[in-house]
Amino acid sequence: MKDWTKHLPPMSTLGPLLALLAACAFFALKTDNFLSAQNFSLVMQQVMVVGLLAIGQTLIILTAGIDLSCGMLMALGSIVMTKLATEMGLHPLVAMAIGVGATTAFGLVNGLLVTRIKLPPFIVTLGTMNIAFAITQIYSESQTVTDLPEAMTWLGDPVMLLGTPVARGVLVLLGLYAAVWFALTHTAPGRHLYAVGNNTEAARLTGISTQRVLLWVYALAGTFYGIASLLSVARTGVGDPQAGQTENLDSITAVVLGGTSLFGGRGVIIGTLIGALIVGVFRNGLTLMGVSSVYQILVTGVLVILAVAADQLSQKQAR
Amino acid sequence: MKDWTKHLPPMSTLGPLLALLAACAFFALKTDNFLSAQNFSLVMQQVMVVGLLAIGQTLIILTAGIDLSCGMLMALGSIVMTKLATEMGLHPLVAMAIGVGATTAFGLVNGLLVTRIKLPPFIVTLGTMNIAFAITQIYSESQTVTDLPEAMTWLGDPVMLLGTPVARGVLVLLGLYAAVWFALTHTAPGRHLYAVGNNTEAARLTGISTQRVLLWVYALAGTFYGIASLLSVARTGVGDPQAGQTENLDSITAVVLGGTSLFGGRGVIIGTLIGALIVGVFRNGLTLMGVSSVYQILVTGVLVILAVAADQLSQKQAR
Amino acid sequence: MHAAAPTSSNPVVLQATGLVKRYGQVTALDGADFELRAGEILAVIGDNGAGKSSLIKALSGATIPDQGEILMHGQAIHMKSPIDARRQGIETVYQDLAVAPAMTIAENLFLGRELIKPGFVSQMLRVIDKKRMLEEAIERMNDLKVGIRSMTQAVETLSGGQRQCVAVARAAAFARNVVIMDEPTAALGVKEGNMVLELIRRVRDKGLPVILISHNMPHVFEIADRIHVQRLGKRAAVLNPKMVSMADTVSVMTGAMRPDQLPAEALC
Amino acid sequence: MHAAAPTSSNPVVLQATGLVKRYGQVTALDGADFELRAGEILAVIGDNGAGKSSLIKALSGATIPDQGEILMHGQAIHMKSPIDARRQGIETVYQDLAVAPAMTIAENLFLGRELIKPGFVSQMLRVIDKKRMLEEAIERMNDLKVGIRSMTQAVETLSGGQRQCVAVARAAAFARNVVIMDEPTAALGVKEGNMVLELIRRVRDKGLPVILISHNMPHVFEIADRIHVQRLGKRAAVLNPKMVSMADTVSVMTGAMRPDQLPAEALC
Amino acid sequence: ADQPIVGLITKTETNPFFVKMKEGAAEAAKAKGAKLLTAAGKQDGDNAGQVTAIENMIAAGAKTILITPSDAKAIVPAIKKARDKGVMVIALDSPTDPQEAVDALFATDNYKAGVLIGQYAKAALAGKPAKIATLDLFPGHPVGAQRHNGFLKGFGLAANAATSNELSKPAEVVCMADSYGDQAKGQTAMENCLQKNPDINLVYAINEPAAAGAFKALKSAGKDKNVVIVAVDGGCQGVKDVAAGKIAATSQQYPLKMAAMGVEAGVAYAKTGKKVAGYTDTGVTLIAGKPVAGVDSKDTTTGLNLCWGKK
Ligand SMILES: Nc1ncnc2c1ncn2[C@@H]1O[C@H](COP(=O)(O)OP(=O)(O)OP(=O)(O)O)[C@@H](O)[C@H]1O
Ligand SMILES: Nc1ncnc2c1ncn2[C@@H]1O[C@H](COP(=O)(O)OP(=O)(O)OP(=O)(O)O)[C@@H](O)[C@H]1O
Ligand SMILES: [Mg+2]
Ligand SMILES: [Mg+2]
Repeated sequence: MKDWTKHLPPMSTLGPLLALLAACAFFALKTDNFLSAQNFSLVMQQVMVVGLLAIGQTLIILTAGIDLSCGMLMALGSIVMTKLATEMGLHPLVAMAIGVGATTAFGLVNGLLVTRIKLPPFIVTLGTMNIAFAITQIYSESQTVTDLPEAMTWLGDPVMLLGTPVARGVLVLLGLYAAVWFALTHTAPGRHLYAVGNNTEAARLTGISTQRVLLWVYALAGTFYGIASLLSVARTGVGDPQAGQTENLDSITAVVLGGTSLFGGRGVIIGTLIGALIVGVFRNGLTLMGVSSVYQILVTGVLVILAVAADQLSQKQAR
Repeated sequence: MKDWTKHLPPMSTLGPLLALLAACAFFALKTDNFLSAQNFSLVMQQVMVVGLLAIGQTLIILTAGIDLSCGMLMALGSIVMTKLATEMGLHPLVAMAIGVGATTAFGLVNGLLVTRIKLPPFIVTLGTMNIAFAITQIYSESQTVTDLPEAMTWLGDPVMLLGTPVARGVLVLLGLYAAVWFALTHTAPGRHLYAVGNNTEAARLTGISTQRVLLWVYALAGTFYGIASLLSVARTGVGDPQAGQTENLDSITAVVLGGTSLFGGRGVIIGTLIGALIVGVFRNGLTLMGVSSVYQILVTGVLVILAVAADQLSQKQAR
Repeated sequence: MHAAAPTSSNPVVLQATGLVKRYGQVTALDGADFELRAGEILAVIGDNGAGKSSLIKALSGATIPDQGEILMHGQAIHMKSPIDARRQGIETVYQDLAVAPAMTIAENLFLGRELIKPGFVSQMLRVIDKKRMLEEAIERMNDLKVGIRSMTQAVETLSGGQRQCVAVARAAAFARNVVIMDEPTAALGVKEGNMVLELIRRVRDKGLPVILISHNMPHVFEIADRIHVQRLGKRAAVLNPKMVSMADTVSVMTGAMRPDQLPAEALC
Repeated sequence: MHAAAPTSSNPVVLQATGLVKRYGQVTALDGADFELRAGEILAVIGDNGAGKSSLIKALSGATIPDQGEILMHGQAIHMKSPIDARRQGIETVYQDLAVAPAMTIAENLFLGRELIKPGFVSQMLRVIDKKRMLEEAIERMNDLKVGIRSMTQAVETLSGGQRQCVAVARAAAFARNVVIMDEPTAALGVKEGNMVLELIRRVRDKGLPVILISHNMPHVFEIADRIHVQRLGKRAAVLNPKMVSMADTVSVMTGAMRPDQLPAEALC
Repeated sequence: ADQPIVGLITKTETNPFFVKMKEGAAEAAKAKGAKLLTAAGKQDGDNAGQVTAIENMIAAGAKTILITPSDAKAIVPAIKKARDKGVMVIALDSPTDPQEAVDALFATDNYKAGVLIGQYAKAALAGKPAKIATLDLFPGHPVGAQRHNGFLKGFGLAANAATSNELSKPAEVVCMADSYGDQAKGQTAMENCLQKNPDINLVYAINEPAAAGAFKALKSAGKDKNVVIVAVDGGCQGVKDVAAGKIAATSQQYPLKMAAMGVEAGVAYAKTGKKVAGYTDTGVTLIAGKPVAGVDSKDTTTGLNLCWGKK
């Protein structure tokens, strides 16, 4: 009788999902333009960069770490790839690969500092955040890079899906979430990542190379940030040295809203996507309602708390 | 023979202290103006606001929480007290008390949400951060409040101490650090705070009211933010609605640089003061050296990592 | 020393009826009854997962049962948290010890009941008396004859048995009404285990009833006045250790024998 | 069943000489020697804090000793982490169990050695075979006769004894060379404890030597071929359980008797 | 050692406007043999960071400090302390409040910059009823308010005066959103505005990156042809966007010039002890792709020659 419940996602994802649906229902009632496939596609497109950054952030938080450098690495990656493609005249694909390589290298450095010298992730990524920011400014002379080859914005262009235009980058985003979900839940390395975050010492004692897992996670997160650079460049059509400054907090917010614990080892990647969508829906819906910007901030503050509180209270009920 | 070591501060404070001394030595060699009592007093004055915010932040982090709202609460407090004193014509002391009361009330709300509804501190304080920011903007109409009564800047004025002018606020800062250090290490409530952060469930089972401890901690942190408002108003001579935006990260950085664990239960309050000073010394010394501002950010990134790495490696050596 | 009084006539101190505790699909307590009499040592035994820890967690306020009633001296009490249990004078050694790993032995011993320095100011500020706490800690731990080299070590650096001694010493020192011990000797050596049994007897001789959960049958038979057998979340029987054999007890515990197959005098 | 072979003539599998491990002012190991022979069950006993866990942590790569040498089949080995020990085929049950509390029983059993689905793609991606892992987990836990109602429960929701069974089952299932068990029966009930002893015998009968740390003297005397007595961070003696009484053993362990006061045939 | 030391404090590190300002200052300092110290707030609005920078520069021996105040009022007490120590303080780009708090001001009038594009937009719409979206800076920022209100004033709508920090919102403004002067956020804001009101035909953007973001959003929605976008700054990239027809017009300002003038004044003060005083308008020029009747504007070729104040 109770059997069908076991096909539901775990409670920790259900909560954020309900919050998201509640927010959607609210805005659908309050505004005319909210409830359309096209508007939803728009929101997806708006959260695509933060959503991708949040994949890397989730991986790191699941290992009980935190990454303050993600936004700056994204900015660095987009400057590197756009400058190489325009000023150095490299083939766009090569330039893009080098850009992703640069963020991956930075991620690897984060990982090496965390594993080899055993520095707290907060400090390491605070340091690389500053370093990446400075390099970005120096290398770009703080100038936006424009006139990109078309291949670099290809991911930002829409394809028609069931009559709705959807940016290619959104499909990349969804594909990566699916892939990471599979890797985390159905492969051995994914389970090791959870084990390391849940009880590092136990993972070490059972013979998991915790250092190697962490190193991989940070490097891979760097790669995801590089892909976020690709999407950011494709979306805005420029290489923007000012990008990424608010995305650190936004990505962490998406992870935590999605039900992942900052203490590591507990959380579901799909929750992060929902968390990112919650923020995007708030912003979109409040603008559609014509709420002025200060009040938007006020309402967002209240809603964030309400969303998680509703989740919390519903779980208490269920117990 | 080894006995004298037990009078030293614990290793976790020694490391940051060594990093601070190393930074001071470096700048003393590299610049003419660094090594003077007056310059040191200047640095103290510059870190006084962040240093005070970081007291509250330390308390919260010791309980395995985090506070993103501290800077915004400070801004709110300073707007409330300055507006009441100027526009409403309240007696400055009354206005200041109400300002501190406002931040305390907000801290209490944070605490209630964390303890009663059991929301993650990250989410709660993210929400109140936004709410406090919006209220500050609405209440102040985003206008800086000027023409303050003299009593409100009294704390910013210097007194002569051994021939060096030292801002009164610096003395307040040092006094509060000493008081909190005593409370944390020598009183029962202080030890309970550590126990809650170290193992909440164990603390609960031994009969400590973990909820009450947490509630107190958040409310008290709010009070410290209110005192930081006082210092901020006294230092800048105005009520600034844009204040506090960078202070969140700065205060957390000071705490972590000072050797306190983000996982709670482990850390020393004096380390936080040292952590705040490290950041202040970097900024002051690099400016004195004439390093240009982008490169200052680069160097700060590298130095933060080096400081903690040196600490970490020295501890490994000691083992 | 061991007063062989027929405790089954003593007044009931702590009583529970029909306790139920469910976790999702798992039923940890399935209508368990319980009865502790004044001045007795009551052993609680049962297979792993039989619900012993769940039972005493309900009795000590650590969890709130879904159903059932708890009575203290015949009066229903409603404990919302371990603080309520402490107010009732119930002290507990939990199976997973409930220590703060980063804090020292002395601090853990006095956690939640720190010794406060005399003097008005100290009392107001609740300044702790570190010196006296250290001295008393040394004394308590010596009682258990456990060789700990430094009392200011963090508990996380202790060996498994040493850590258990900290938890036992704490409960024994502060109980005013009932002491509950969940497998207090599991990690202890022969010598230290005997010291804990000795300690339990001393507590009982002070007049406090003791609940002892243990898998160590020789210990149980050496010390218990009555034996509560827990099985599948229920109380299966209460046995008299002087009238029943160890083998029969184990049979009842594992379900190989029904309690009514035992002679009537074995039950109590 | 219990092959009473004089194992003292068997070749030495694992050996250690002069192990020293210091933590600040505390010396956990103070020049300890150790010797494990092929096909034997070697019990390690000692007071709380005697350095038993520290000894086996050094043997399993969990800590790196400050001094001393470890030899496997006569060859010096340098283990930097538990991974190295696993490569040598050494499996260990740690006293604090080393489980990931938020993960399920099946996942914990196979942690670090997940079963991978057949097929090239699955092998490349290292896709785990959840179904087979669940089945095997049920089988392993049934071996220990522990009644766990749902195998997809998180380990943190298990009772103390159930959790210990998970750790024991894991080590027993995967050992290829040496099995080390640090107090595997401490939290177990009578039935479950006996099942673990039975399991240890089965492992030995497969030809693998077992190191068993235990405070339970009846267990030790029932099962051990030789007894290593650890005292104050050193090996005090190696005793032959067939030639020495339990009381004498305890005396040696607690320091009440010097080993040379025992008859020569008691030592081995 | 008797090299004159000049300090330059900008609002942030990242805005191309301030980067150009630094470049101008560095060049002038090199030419005049002065030592340049630079510092910036962590982000726009970081007054405390600027106060700290002033103190540190005085400690480093700077006799002249050039500052683009993040907060016109809040910085005043710190500037007063500096001037009391004999330091000459010059505000660049935006004034302090009161303006007399500094020795001199080299700046453009942001309100006026707004008025110019407002006038241009009014003419460009040629009598069509306006449906306006404004992509502003962020809450509480004076420059954001001045440009926004100036734009509305120039357009002929009711608007707050230059001293107000509050954004006016007449009925013609159908959507107001914050862009933080950032291209990606400008794009998101524009997308949401379009969703709210698809008939928007005039976009005011706080600066050119935000305008570029708005253009991208309009283009994706297939509406880039019928919408007029106006912005402020006149940076080289912005003028290129005007030339390319993405932005209709922009008000050009000259950070390089301000900074160079500031450094020169600082060197002169160090050599002669004479301070500069008063307000020097470094000028605003309207750069438009297509000139409209009744509003003075320069073409993009001129704009590119002048951008950031190169000449
Ligand atoms: N928090 C929980 N969530 C889910 N199940 C739980 C929880 N706590 C206990 N259980 C389940 O309740 C049952 C009884 O557990 P309990 O700890 O009371 O057993 P016990 O008799 O103390 O066993 P042991 O002798 O092994 O300590 C077990 O099957 C256990 O899995
Ligand atoms: N990480 C550590 N830091 C400091 N001291 C430690 C640490 N680990 C162990 N010790 C000390 O080393 C000594 C030996 O500990 P060990 O765990 O080896 O004892 P044991 O023989 O296993 O005891 P038990 O029977 O209680 O498990 C103890 O006094 C303990 O306090
Ligand atoms: Mg139990
Ligand atoms: Mg041990």
